[in-house]
Amino acid sequence: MQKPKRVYLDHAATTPVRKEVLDVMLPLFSEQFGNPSSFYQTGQEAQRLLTQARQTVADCIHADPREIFFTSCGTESDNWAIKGTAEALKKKGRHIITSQIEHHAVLHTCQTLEKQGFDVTWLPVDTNGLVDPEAVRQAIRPDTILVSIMMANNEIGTIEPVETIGSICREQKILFHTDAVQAAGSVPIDVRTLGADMISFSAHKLYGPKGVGALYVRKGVRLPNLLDGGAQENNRRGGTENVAGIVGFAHAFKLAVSEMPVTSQRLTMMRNDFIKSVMAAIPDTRLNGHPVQRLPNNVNFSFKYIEGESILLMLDHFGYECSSGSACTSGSLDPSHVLLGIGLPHEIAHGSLRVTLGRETEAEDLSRMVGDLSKIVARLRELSPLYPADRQQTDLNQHV
Amino acid sequence: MQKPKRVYLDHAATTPVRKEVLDVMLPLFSEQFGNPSSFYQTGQEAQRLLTQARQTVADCIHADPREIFFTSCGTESDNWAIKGTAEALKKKGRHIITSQIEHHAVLHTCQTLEKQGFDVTWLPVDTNGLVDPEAVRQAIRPDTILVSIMMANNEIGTIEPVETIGSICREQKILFHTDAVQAAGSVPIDVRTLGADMISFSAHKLYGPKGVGALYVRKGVRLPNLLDGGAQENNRRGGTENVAGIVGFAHAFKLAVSEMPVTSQRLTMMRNDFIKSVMAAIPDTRLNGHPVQRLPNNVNFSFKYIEGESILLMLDHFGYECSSGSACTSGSLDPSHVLLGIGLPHEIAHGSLRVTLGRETEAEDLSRMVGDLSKIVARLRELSPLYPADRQQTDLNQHV
Amino acid sequence: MQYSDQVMDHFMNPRNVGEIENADASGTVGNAKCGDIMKVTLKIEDGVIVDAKFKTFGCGSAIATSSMATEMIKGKKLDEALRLTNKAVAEALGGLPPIKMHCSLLAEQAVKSALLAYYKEHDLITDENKHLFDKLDEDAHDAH
Amino acid sequence: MQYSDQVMDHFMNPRNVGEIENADASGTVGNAKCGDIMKVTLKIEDGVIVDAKFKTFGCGSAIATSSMATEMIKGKKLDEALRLTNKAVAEALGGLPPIKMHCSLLAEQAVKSALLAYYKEHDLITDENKHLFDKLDEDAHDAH
Ligand SMILES: Cc1ncc(COP(=O)(O)O)c(C=O)c1O
Ligand SMILES: Cc1ncc(COP(=O)(O)O)c(C=O)c1O
Repeated sequence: MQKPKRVYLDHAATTPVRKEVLDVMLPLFSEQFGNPSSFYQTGQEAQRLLTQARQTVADCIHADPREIFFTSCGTESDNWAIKGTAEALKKKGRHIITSQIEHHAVLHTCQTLEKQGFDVTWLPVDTNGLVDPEAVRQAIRPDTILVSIMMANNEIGTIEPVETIGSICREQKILFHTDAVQAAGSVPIDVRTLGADMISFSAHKLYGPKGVGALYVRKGVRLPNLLDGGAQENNRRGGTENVAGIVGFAHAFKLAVSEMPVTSQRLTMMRNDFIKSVMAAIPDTRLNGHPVQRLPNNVNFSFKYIEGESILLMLDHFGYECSSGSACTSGSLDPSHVLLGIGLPHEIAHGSLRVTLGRETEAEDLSRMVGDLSKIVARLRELSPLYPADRQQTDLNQHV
Repeated sequence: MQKPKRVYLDHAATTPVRKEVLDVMLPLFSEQFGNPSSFYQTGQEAQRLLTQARQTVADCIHADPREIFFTSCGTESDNWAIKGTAEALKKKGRHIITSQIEHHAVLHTCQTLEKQGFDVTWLPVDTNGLVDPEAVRQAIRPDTILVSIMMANNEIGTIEPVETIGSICREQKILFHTDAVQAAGSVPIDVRTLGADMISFSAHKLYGPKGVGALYVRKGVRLPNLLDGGAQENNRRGGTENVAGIVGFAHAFKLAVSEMPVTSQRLTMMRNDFIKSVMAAIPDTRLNGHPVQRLPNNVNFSFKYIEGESILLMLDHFGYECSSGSACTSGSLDPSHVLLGIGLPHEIAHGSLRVTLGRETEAEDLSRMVGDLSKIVARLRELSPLYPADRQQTDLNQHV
Repeated sequence: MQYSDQVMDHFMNPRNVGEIENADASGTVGNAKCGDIMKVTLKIEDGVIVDAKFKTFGCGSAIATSSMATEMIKGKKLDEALRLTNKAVAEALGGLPPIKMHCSLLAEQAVKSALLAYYKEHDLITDENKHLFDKLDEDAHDAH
Repeated sequence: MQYSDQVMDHFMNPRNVGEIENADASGTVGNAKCGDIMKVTLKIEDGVIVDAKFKTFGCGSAIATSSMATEMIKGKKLDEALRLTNKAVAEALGGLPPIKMHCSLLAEQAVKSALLAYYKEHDLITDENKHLFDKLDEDAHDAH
């Protein structure tokens, strides 16, 4: 049998490094390999590239380069922002507000703080995955030191009302952190209007390399180091700088921002077509996440009566690479906390499929996929003891 | 004027990525770019590479792959080992033992813990930079929870008696961490005899990429996460794995270990020749660090009456890239804590020069450098108000 | 997930899918909340399983082990079928990834549960065979 | 360190190196512990600096500013020389990296210190000029 063409549709998990980005990175491994802290030419050249990259990233979000600190990933940025604030302000208070659908990097960090005696309010979301800004306001207490709400969700793509939340935090003088790992490069970010004190980024979600991230820290925000060491990053994050990675990140971010209007429109149209076709072709299907306030590239379905891992496995067999919120995929016992967070019952959450488009995604791949996906769902439903034999085409959205 | 050939002699600061290493990394950026946590082929292929890299690193130090955790740098490894142990054992005790000549990643981490109420014993070293294992034993108290002594010093190259220190720690049932960032790839490491519970590594010191490191954590050692997040690294270090970097690191480490006997001998001979020639050519010169128990590639001199940054600057002008422990180089006010730690007076410490050889270093570059360096030192001494006009050739070692 | 070729074959082309009408025995284990359910139906003649069919809601390995388990018990005497273990099924499939071993328990349990019903109905439980049903009391998921 | 071409020129080819024998004025500031010392010697005729020489222990910018400062005061009247500032020296060198600005203070201080000795010796201190020596009481390193 001929190997099927591989169609990568998991851009929320990671993205390939763009060719233009790899090109700027390549000379920095073996030729211009200097340590930016070094005194001589090779080092100073690296320092210059680093300064330039910092300016580029700052420009992407309208920040001052002194507010940009490079890290090793989105996870480090989240940990630094949250644990650092907790350490800095623990004398002032020990209450943190976050949502029930944050990425594990925020979720588990807050749980660690809970174990250390912090009090965390886990705000619920509505069925579309939206945090209610008024709920944030009401949760604020005299001992609240931090609000952390993500800019866009990695599973269901819902874009949170972070500007409104930011202005509430400002008004109440509470620090506001937002995880923009999924949003960056896909939706515009302007720190001048956002009202966030800290923002997390990761390069590998926007066609940069893995192992590089950044934290925006608004001027004046006190944030103790997570990584103590040398004088790098203005004494705030030790460790020899990953120059190639940082330069690649900056270039990728810049390209993403400059192409955003075009890419975003293209992806949104493809996404909407795909959603419409799948909903029409496959009965008992639910679209998870907000119908319009969602990332341009994100699609998340639940197919009733079947389980997500088996959908992924068949899709993989046919060449489509996607992800699921099923427990079996992650090796845990519970399905995704995000899908449970939007109120899906376990059995529906198990049958979820996330399809995230990217720069290389082509419309014909998606339309071919609609056919394959219909067949796969039908086959698995035939196998399923839950599927009523006399099932007529119905709309799952009415049932959930 | 023709540009002078650049001779890179700062391999303790960072090393170029070896060609063989870059070759294995290259396909992992844009082609095999999968996220190892992903279910489908592209992801599982990344997972396979990761597993293999972990095995390779484990083999390099005779460990079990389950004891290897990849990090973003040596600094992260140091922070994780020390802060993690402090967190895990703070109920048992709050006393930590370390030396006065650790890298900033250990030094500043311990200082942070001091501010949080931990008690740190800063062991002195002798004039060669050696920690006395008996001093470690004597410093151990009922509330001691950790000993952290580096395997080899990054400035003066002294190799510490870590095996002896390790066995004392074992005997006293105290956790022992060693920073092997400089030692790895240059001296053999065998966890079966070393007696260390945690060991820090960094890729960019051994011809791997910047932004990758590892921490060895002996089986059974409880170490809370520094970076909470996804289930990566067996749930102990969140963040999408830097697959290209990790694979490059493993390959670089493996090559370094397999070539160690040859490289080590070659560098040691070149180093000794260089030291002898410089000491003969330039009066009032002191060799810092241990005369024989030192890294094969490390040379560290103090030239009396002159200041280190000006030496570096002239060397850079002539094409030689080295480093110094002078305060002016680092932008701080005090010269290197390591040089002060071995008892050098400030004015001698200011006049230090570190020359660290590497794979590409050629004997003729070094012999040419002896001549250039003599001229540079002579010129700067002529400029110096400290240099006695009637100075005869004397041996500075008698003075310090 | 690195599944063996046999797993993939039984997953992509599962044998014995369906439900036997007027089955002599039938058993259902698991629940949708945990993400896997298997229903097995058997046709039994003269103490021999002459046909077996399954329906499974679950992951790839749940489906593949269901398929393999039904294959393995067809033509077997009841007491032989009762000795089917999840390990044997996994082995017949060329192994399962460690975190997936628990899924294979589902098939073992479903077969046992169907046979238990049959034994009870036909009063076949004896002191010699009753221990074979012991494990059934545990939830498949507790056995991870 | 990104030094300007002028800095590099004055560092690699410093002007006025040495010590004037039987100098009319001489001043030394800094200390070896802090990593920089500058000694300046001046030849003064009719209230004009006719020659200036220096010796400096210190970093690249300390040496370059020493060289430039001695150039700048040669041929100047004493009270003009007294108005020499580290900023002017740095500017004449095409600027210095921010963390190196303090090094340029060394040259200003050394010149002032030499002139102060000369003014004292010749009783030239007046109410109008004494403020020019104010800064000398501070250690150059406190002025970072
Ligand atoms: C002994 C030692 N420890 C730790 C580090 C820190 O390593 P990294 O730059 O990878 O964080 C270095 C080098 O900078 C070092 O020489
Ligand atoms: C919303 C969100 N936050 C944080 C992360 C963590 O980023 P990284 O893998 O770079 O640590 C991810 C992706 O994994 C994410 O989607």
